This record gives sequence, structure tokens and C-alpha cells, in this order.
Amino acid sequence: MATKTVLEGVRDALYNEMSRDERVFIMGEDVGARGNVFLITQGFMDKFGRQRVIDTPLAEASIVGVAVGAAMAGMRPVAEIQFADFIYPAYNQIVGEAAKIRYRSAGGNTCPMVIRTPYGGGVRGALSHSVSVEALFYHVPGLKIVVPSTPADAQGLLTSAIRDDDPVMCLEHKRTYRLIKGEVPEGDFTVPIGKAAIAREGKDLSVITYGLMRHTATEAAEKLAAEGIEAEIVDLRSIRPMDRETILGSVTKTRRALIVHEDNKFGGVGAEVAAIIAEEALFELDAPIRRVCGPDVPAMGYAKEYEEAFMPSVERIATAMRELAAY
Amino acid sequence: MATKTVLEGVRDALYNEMSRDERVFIMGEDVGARGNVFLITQGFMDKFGRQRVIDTPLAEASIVGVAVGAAMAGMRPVAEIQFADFIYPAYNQIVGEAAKIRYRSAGGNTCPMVIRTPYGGGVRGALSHSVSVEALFYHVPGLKIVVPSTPADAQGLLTSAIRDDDPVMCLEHKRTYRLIKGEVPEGDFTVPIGKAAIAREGKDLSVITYGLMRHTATEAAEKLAAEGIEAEIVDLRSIRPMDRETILGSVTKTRRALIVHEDNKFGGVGAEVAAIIAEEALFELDAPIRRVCGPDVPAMGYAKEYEEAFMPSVERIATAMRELAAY
Amino acid sequence: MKSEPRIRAALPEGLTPDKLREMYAKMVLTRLCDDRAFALNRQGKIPFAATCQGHEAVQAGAAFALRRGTDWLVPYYRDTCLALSSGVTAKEQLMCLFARKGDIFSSGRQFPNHYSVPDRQIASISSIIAAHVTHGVGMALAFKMRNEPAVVLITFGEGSTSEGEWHEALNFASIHKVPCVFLCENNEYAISVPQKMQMAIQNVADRAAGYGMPGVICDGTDPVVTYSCVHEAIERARRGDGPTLVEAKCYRAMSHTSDDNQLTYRTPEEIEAVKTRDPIPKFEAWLKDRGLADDAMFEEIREKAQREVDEATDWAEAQPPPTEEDLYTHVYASGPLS
Amino acid sequence: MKSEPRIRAALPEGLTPDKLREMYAKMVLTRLCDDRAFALNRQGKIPFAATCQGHEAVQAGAAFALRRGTDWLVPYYRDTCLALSSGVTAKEQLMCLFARKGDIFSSGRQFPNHYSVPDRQIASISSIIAAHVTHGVGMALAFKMRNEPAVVLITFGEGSTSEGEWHEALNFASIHKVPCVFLCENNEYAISVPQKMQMAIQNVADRAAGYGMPGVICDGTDPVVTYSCVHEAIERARRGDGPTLVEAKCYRAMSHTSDDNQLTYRTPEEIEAVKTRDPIPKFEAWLKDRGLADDAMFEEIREKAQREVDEATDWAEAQPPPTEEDLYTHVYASGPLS
Ligand SMILES: Cc1ncc(C[n+]2csc(CCOP(=O)(O)OP(=O)(O)O)c2C)c(N)n1
Ligand SMILES: Cc1ncc(C[n+]2csc(CCOP(=O)(O)OP(=O)(O)O)c2C)c(N)n1
Ligand SMILES: [Mg+2]
Ligand SMILES: [Mg+2]
Repeated sequence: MATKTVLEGVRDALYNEMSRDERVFIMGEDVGARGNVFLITQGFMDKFGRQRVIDTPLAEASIVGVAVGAAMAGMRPVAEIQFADFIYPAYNQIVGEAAKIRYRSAGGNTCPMVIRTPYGGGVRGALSHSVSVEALFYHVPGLKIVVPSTPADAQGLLTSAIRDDDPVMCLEHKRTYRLIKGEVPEGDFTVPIGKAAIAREGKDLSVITYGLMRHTATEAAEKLAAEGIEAEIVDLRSIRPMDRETILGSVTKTRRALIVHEDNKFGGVGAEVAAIIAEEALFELDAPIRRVCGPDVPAMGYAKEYEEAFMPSVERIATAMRELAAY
Repeated sequence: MATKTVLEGVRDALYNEMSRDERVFIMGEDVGARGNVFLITQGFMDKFGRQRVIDTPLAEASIVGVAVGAAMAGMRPVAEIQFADFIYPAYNQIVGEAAKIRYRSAGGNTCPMVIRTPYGGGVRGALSHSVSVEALFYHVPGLKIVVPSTPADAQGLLTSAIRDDDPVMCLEHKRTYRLIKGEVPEGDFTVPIGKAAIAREGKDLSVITYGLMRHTATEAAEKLAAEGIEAEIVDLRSIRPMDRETILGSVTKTRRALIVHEDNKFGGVGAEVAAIIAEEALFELDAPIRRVCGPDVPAMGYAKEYEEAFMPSVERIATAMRELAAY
Repeated sequence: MKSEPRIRAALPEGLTPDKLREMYAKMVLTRLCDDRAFALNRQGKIPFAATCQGHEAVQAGAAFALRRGTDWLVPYYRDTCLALSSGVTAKEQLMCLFARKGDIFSSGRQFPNHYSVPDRQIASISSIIAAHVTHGVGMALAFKMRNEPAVVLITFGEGSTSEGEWHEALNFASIHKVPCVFLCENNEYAISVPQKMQMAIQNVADRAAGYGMPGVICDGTDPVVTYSCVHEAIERARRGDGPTLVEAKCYRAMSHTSDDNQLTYRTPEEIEAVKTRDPIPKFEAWLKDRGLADDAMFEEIREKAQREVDEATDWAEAQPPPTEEDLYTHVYASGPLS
Repeated sequence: MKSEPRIRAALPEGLTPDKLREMYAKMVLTRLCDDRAFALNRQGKIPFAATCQGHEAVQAGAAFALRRGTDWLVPYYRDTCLALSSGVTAKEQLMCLFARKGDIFSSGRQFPNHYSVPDRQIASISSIIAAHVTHGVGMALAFKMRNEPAVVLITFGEGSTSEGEWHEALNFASIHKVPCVFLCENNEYAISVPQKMQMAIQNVADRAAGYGMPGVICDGTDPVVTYSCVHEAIERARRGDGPTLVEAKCYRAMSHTSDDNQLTYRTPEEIEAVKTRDPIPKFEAWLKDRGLADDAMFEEIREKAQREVDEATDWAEAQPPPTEEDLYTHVYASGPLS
């Protein structure tokens, strides 16, 4: 086991897969000489050559569209969108094209590719460098979406994504890149897409979350442990497919469900989590389902005050946990 | 009261608002000489002139983007996307721009515009002329989304949308255009955005739905009435903002909730409806929440068999209602 | 008849009298398939048909410029003749019209003419205009990365060049000099919108300069001229000299599709006028003029094609439709819910 | 000093000696604001700064070509000098750097330089590259529909011309001959990506032909030359003759933003070389050469600007930040949840 940051996990997955498989290549803005704006691909151009580490023009639809074509022709492209806020121009290629190629050709063509992008707030990224985009894509059959929150998951899920035969979006919370450190297995390993993790065991309530909020919620849980409340933290890791068994297993055990995400509440991923529980475990619950999420405003503002008011805090989560446990 | 089709309701709203307010104009593909592919704007070019009925180039991002700019400059554009499946290239303009202009400029700029588009299946539109797109937008603060299902709502909601000071998406189920006829008030009237309608009163269960499914569900309800089960049909009409009171009022009364939509189930609008109920009325329920939706496959196929297997039918809905009532 | 060797010398590189006659045969086969589609639509047997009448010459010419078995085609929905000239059979074409389960393009999921025939190097497309253009570029990038000799032919209408994605595709392709050819089938309309409402220029080919690539205009009602232009562009791409934008001027003989009515935006005079430009009689005259074919041969070709289309129709109509279970196949490699 | 009337005759239409000195003053004020932003960033007082060093001349020239109070500006994030030359004050600029509640552009919601000043005809933009270009076209369309005399100036970097939306905007504008001018500030880089990796052409202006509009190249380190080109384009638009694409060749003197490090992709020689192109001393020489200013005047202007920036900094820093409630304002006209 080595200790790495999330960023290093991402880098190592890319590096190892490019070393292992000639079909894998990277394309995106500033991924070459600059080595990506977060320095994830620093040194890659020298190691793998300009042909496999392509600095694209500033045009997201073509970053994804060209990658789709390359995937159809047998490559394994990893397309990078510099910040998730810039993924909108590529929406047609992701939702209208990549997600439907296998289905529309009845398996004649396939689209094994990865779209990676840093998302999320808490880094003073202001209105256009802070967005969460998972809810804008998770409704789309044909896509898979992973949201790692630890270095091991970042590396293992991205590795799985690159090896997957279908298009996978890998959403990396940019605040975790350097903040979150953790143990990562040595050598080749993967984390399966579609399996949630129990980040912390507990018996009094279940907190279902993902991304940076796994860590914020865990902090809140540690606080509550001192008060004698043991929260179970379920880190979804995959948003689509979603691990219904783990969610339902945890909720059935604790009989209380709190959903936490940074993204806006209305129509967020938490809505589907709540719906699954309400459909399948309604009578196992001793309290209403509760969501702690980002507010329903258009964006996270630049000023520190906006950011702090937007992001679910340890305190807000802890309060909700306490109330739910006492219900 | 006059009897109209949904299509006529849409046309009359456009016609009346263009007559009433010089700032209102239409832009889109084939809206001019052709009078729109469904003939909604037939004759408009002759009446209002080429300047106010603009045949655009085949480029959706600019249809919306130019409309956004015109709205910022004080006009009231109605941008048409020919089929909802072609809205993806305009995603950036809708989600990244229109929705955020008021917020990002702290009210300095605003974006009063309408985006209308026909959506939905059941017309043999195949893979790229059948999609439901509401769940891809309803998560976005700053947008409003209406989904009329009757001629009166089509006219009244589109009129409200055009008069609204913020961007409103008007999703018109294309199957309803000529199929659904109904009474429409004479003269100037509006239907408020954000208010659901009780399409049918009942005491045994609530069916929460919208769009074409309002009619399919009502048919199912009539069937069940013969068996002594009285279903209440809630037609959301607005997806964002969503009428929580009417949903919760109905569910609290009937103690059973069935959500029906044509769109894919996972992460669909029904997820948020379920979440709202599970948060606020969990202990009012006598049965788990249930959803009858389109299947989680990438698209509705061309062959009749695909279409029939995809669209929730009267039978499927009636069965779910029966089971829920008997729970 | 003039002696064939002398004629051959005057033919563009790669074209033989046999190939010219085959080209003609594909144009005729296409016309009959097209007519059949509209007849079936009128009979209520199929809900939708899209015509390629007026485009047969550019498509046949372009198809024969491809190196069969090597080069890839990323077509658009109006490319019936390109497909039939690239190995798609009448039976396969009719199966997609009837949306049968055995339809090899999409198993009845897509509208007609949304080909996907990987074993004949034809890529899958959606109906979303211009979305396939970057795909062709990406395929060409893959071939370049793997040092394969394949070139990609990407087609679209002039209306499609208004889309942002079209611009991005040409820009990317020219920067990276990927082996592809952009072929615009300019029929002067995007549904009802005439070219002058789509762009402030006369020639789509004028857009090539903005990408530093050659822009070539050709008479798209002449398959030999189109062949030559596309052939040259393809071999240029194969040599590693980068992409070319070829604009073939053609026309649309009918309404946009079976759902359209051109009388709402085209004058009867205009509709009559385009009929005089029919590429099939024009090509017949060309072939006869060079002694490469005569009326008897045309008749024979037509009869053979008619038999083929009739048989294909009966056969395809009798094939089974998809079933409810087919709704759930090919969602992910691993199954419907992954 | 040469007599001013003679000089004036040789000046481009609309420029007076006073205006030229004002232009110079705006360039200096901008430079000081820019330096201050980076100083504050290094001090940890603000998390982010974007430079416009190397762009001052093109921006000052363009700003003075606008008819103040009538014409609209749809700028991009690098347009500090355009904004300060169009009526934005140093205090307002500093308020956005500090993200204070009273920031008139966004109330501290957006990154610095994301102007929105409707009372001075400056439109709101996001950070999403090229998304504002169609907005400018739509504004121009509105002015045309209402028969108003306003022209819209839309600016962007050369990297932004790769975006599909850029293409769509120019295409729409030229078809409808809306009164706008597209001004490309070509500094040869999109963050780290040099022009040759962004496009296969030498001049962005070459793209104009694809839209049937004039493409003009000018020296963007010379405010008077830029003024002339933009002025001509604006008056052309105002006459109803349609849009122009103006390319001003300039350079980026520093890293992309405070978050970037240009040493990873630019050689030290290149970084040194661009410094010699500084538009401010160049313009000083131009003014002196024509007897329109002398060193004492430059000194005076600089001191005044320095005082302005210092005062603005202290004042802005002392202003209150937004509060938690401010998170919920301006979501909809009717309130946070409509
Ligand atoms: C993104 C998108 N927008 C709109 C449409 C509707 N549509 C289908 S074909 C067409 C016109 C295409 O014109 P052109 O590219 O010139 O091709 P042609 O049909 O003339 O061969 C339009 C607007 C679509 N399919 N996709
Ligand atoms: C859609 C989008 N993609 C990527 C970015 C990240 N980004 C910000 S500025 C920039 C480079 C812009 O280059 P150019 O247009 O030449 O302007 P310059 O900064 O050189 O003035 C990039 C890639 C963005 N803001 N928006
Ligand atoms: Mg056309
Ligand atoms: Mg630049």
C-alpha cells in the first residue's frame, strides 16, 4: 500500500493504462506541454508522445466527438473536459451520441471511452468553475457515471472506466485532488463500477452520499459518535449504475436515511436515492427521508461567503443527523 | 369556450402574444415559409413579416444564443427547437447561460425568453424524434419548465411563459398536438406557472403525472372507476417550479401515490416527486410509492413494437393502480 | 461502339467501363428503392421515407472513389446511393424501411437510411444533424495513429455546415491533418430554408480557407466529375496531406421527406425546373456518347434492379418485427442495466 | 510642440488629441489595476487574477471607436482596459477583485472582470468561452428590429474561434446583416496551446470569407491603428452593411491567470521577447513624436492613476462582503423559488 492523493490516483490510472494498452490516449485542453491545469498529466507528453497526449483546440464538442469516433474505430480515448462547467457544449456528443451508439446500431458499433472532468466547489472557482454536473447526466441510459472520493477509488474506478466497453464519465471532485490522501493498493487493481462502499459502519442512521461529501459526512459522523450516535456512511461511488442493494441494505438496518450531496437539491441524484428507498423500503423506515444538499440557486458564487453558504457543512450535516436519529 | 386542439392552443398563444406585444418574435428552423414542421406558425410570416418570424440556419446553439442576446436587449424571443432531440447542441446556452444570467449579474441583466419544443413518442419518430427531455433540465435553478397536456393549458401556459420575466421552457408532447381536443376560454387568459391541476378527483389513490400520460392515466382511471376504484389524477403542468402543495394534498388524502411518466424511470422527474413525498408525507402513506415510467433503455425505437413496449400503456398503468389500491 | 481501350485512356484514374456501368446500375437500383419507399409509405406500410433523388450522381461517384474494404464511410440520412454503392444490398435497404428485427443497421430502432455496417466500413449515425462529422474525424485520427491506410469519407448537406460541430470537426481535422474527406451534398435547401437564408456565401467550399484546407466544387449531377474530385481528395488524404472539403452541387427532386410538403415553400416552376437536372438520363447520355452502353443495356440493368427490389420488398415485409425483449438488448456490453 | 490643428488633420476620424491622451490614461490605469490585482493575489487577499497586459492597445483603441451611450460591448474576461475605457471606474474594478456585496457586476458572484454594467452598455458574460458571441449577435438583431442606431462590439481571443458557437454566431450575423463587430484579440495562446495547435491558418481574419464578411487584420499593439479598423467596422455596421471580423494581433505578457505558470510551455526567450512589444511605451513614443504629450504629462497621468487605484483598493477592501441571504437573491424575478 502506498499513500497518495486523489490527484495521484487519477494520474497513476492514466499512466498505467496508457503503458498497458496502446489504444488508450488522452485528449483535451492543455493536457500536453502544460500537463493539464491541475498538472495531472505532467510529463505524459514526453513519455507517450504528442500523438497520444493531444492538446486539442478550445472546443468541447469536438473533444468528445472526435473521441467518440476514435472509440468507434477501436481506440480507447480518455477525453478531458478542463472543468465540468465547460461540458455543456459537449452535451450533444455525450447524451445524444456516445450514450446511444451501441443501442442504435444494435451492437454494430460501440463507444468505449472515458470522459473525465473535475467538478464541484470549495476552491473559490466562482460561478463557472464550481458546478456539479452529475444530475445532468445520470438520467441517461447508455452512460455510466463514477464519482470517486478517495485516492484508491479514483485510481481503481478510472482504471475500470478505461477498460469498460461503454462510455463512462469520471467526475473528480477538484477539492479532493490534493486535500484527500489515502492508502492505495500496489500494482494493477480495479474498483468495480456499480458498487457502493460502506465508508463507515453504524447502526443508528444511514447517510448516503458521494464525492467530497463523503468526507464531510464522515467528519460529522465522527462528531456524532462522541454523542453516542453511530452513523453509517454509504459512498455511492457509482451514480449510474447505482448500487441499490447496498443502499437498501444499509437503510433496512438503520431504519433512517439521510441523503447528502453538494449539488442542488431539486432533481439532484438524491431524488433517485430517495425514490428507490420509498419504493422498496418504505415500511422499514422509522423517520421520513431527509436530504441535505446545495441550495436551489443557479450557482456557487465567488465570494467566500457564497461558497460557505452553498456547500453543506459538517455542522449542517451533523444537525440533520442528530435530528434524524432523535426522530 | 371554443374547442381546439393542443396545436391550436399553441398557435393561438403565439399569435395573440405577437399581436399584443411588439417585442415578441419567433425564431427557429422552418418556422417561416414552411410554417413550422407541424404547421404551427402557418401564415405567421405573411402576418408578422420575416423580421419577426425568422427562419434560422440549422444551428441550435445559435437559435437559443441569439434569442438570449435579444432577450438581454429587451425583446421577448420565442426560440423553437424543431424536435426536442435536437436541443442538446443548445444545452450550453440554456443551462450554462440563460438560466444564470439574472443570478450572475445580480439582476443587472435578465433573460425573458421562451424555448418551445415538441417532445415525446408515440408517433413513430424513432430514435431521434421521440425523446423526453424534461429530466435533463428540471434540475437547473434559473429555468422554468412547463409541460401542458390540454389545449387550454397549452395556450394558457405558453402565454404565461412569454410574459414571464425569466427563461421558460415549454415542452409540448407532439402526440397531443392533434390528438387532444378540449375547451379553451375565449379571449386573453393565462394559466399560472407552478400550479398543478387535479385532472380527475378520486379518493383511493393519487396518480401524479404530466404530458401525454395525463390522458393515458385518465383512461386507466376511468377503467378502474368501473371496478369501484377512484383514482385522483394530478397533472403537474409545471415541472419547475413544482407544485408541492397539490402533490402533498392529494397524497395525504388518498394515502397512495403512483407516479407515471413516459420518460425513462431512473433519475426522471418522478424521482423528485417521490423524494418530496418521502420527505414530507412518508407517514401519511399506506403503501410504498410506485413509479410507472419508460424503461431504462437509451431510446424509443422506430418499429411499432419498440414504441408500444416503451410507452406506458393504459393496461400497465391500470394494473399498477389496481395493485396499489389493493395494497 | 468505340473501342473500349481508347475510352479507358480518357477516363479518370481508377474508373473502367465496367465500373462506370456498375455505377449506373447502382444509381438505377437506388432510384427504384427510393420509389419503392415512397410507394410503401403511400400504401401505409411504412411510416416514413427520405428521398435521395437528385443526389444519385454525387453519391455513386463518391462511393466508387473509396477503396472498398479499407476506406470508411460516415454518411448522412440522405445517402441511399452511397450505401447501395458501398455494398449495402436491396434486401438490407428494404429491411430498414420495414423496421424488421433482422435490420442489420439498427434492428429496426432507427429511421430508414441510418446505416451501420461495420463489415462494410459504414459507421452508425443518428438523426442529429452534423453530430457525425467529428466522429469521422475521430476515426481518421485513429487510422493515422495506427498507421493504417484507411481514409474516411464524411458526408452532409449544406444546411449541416451551419452547426457548430461541423466547424469544430473541420478545424480539428485540418490541424491534425487526419485522413478524411468532407463531402457536402449541396441541394440548396435545409428542409424549407433556402441556401441564402443559411449562409451569406455562394459556395460552401469557400469555408475551406478558414481551415487551411482545399475547397473544391464539382457538378454533383455528374458521377464521373464527382468521382474525380472525391478520388483526388481521398488519395491526397491517404498520402498524409490532410483533409479536403468537396462541395457537390446537386438538388433535391422531391419534398424533404414523406412528412414534408415542398409546395409550402417552393414554386411549381422551381419544382418543374429541377426535374430537368435528373442525373440518370444525363449519365445515360454520357455513357452512350462514349459507346460504353446502349438502351438495351440500360433496359437490362433496370429490369434486373426492379426484380431485385421487388424480391427484396416481399422478403423484407415477411421478416419478423422486433419483440418486446428486443427493447432491452445492446444497452451496455454487460446487459440492460450493466 | 507641433500645432495641434495640423496633427488633428492627420488623425483618424473621430480622434482628437484629448481623446488620444485619455486613451493613454486608460491604458495606464488598466496597467496599474492589473498590477494591483496580481499584488493582491500574491498577498493572499484575493484568490484569482487575470491579466490583460499586452492587450491594452487593442482594447483602448476599440473602446474609443464605440459611440458611448449608444453602442454595446459584449466583452470577455481579459477586457479590463475595454471596460475601464468604457466607463467602468477603478473602484468598481477593485470591488469585483475583492468580491464585495456592492460589486456592481455580479455582487461578488463571478470571477473578476466578468462585467455587467447595463447603464454603460456592457453585457453580462460567463466564463464559458465563446458563449457570449451569439448574445452579442442577438443584441444586434434586437437593435436592428427596433431600428436603433446601436452597434455591438463582441470580443474574444483567437482560441475562442475554435468553438462551434463562435461559428454559429458569425454565420447568423452575416446572413441577417446585424449591426455588430467581431473583434479577435489574438495573443497566440489559449492558455498553453499555441495558435498552430488551435488552427491550421495564420490569420483568424481568414475565417471571415466563410461568412461572406470582411476580415481585417490590425496591429493590436497600436491603439490608433486598432481604433481606425474597429471604427470603420462599427460605422459600416451602423450603415446596415453588416458585420466585420477584425483581428488585432497582440500578445500575452504574463501567464494566462494567477493560477497558471507559463514556464511549463513557453521558453524564457519567448517570455523575454514579448516584453519588448509593450504597447504603453510604444504609444508614449507615438504621442511624443507628434507633440501630443511629453514625459511630464505621462508622469502626471501615471501619478493620478496610481492615486486612483490606491484609493479604490482601500475603499473596496473595506466594503462589506455578501451575506448568506445574498445567496438567494436574483434567482427569478419573482424570488428564489419563483
Ligand atoms: C440538430 C438537428 N437539427 C435539426 C434537425 C431537423 N432536420 C433534419 S434534416 C434538416 C435539414 C438538413 O439540411 P441539409 O444539411 O442541407 O441536408 P439535406 O436534407 O438538404 O440533404 C433538418 C433541419 C435535425 N435532424 N438535427
Ligand atoms: C468552454 C470553455 N472551455 C474551456 C475554458 C478554459 N479556458 C479559459 S480561458 C481559455 C483559453 C482562451 O484562449 P483565447 O480565446 O485565445 O483567449 P486568451 O485567454 O488568450 O485571451 C481556456 C481554454 C473555458 N473557460 N470555457
Ligand atoms: Mg440541403
Ligand atoms: Mg489567446
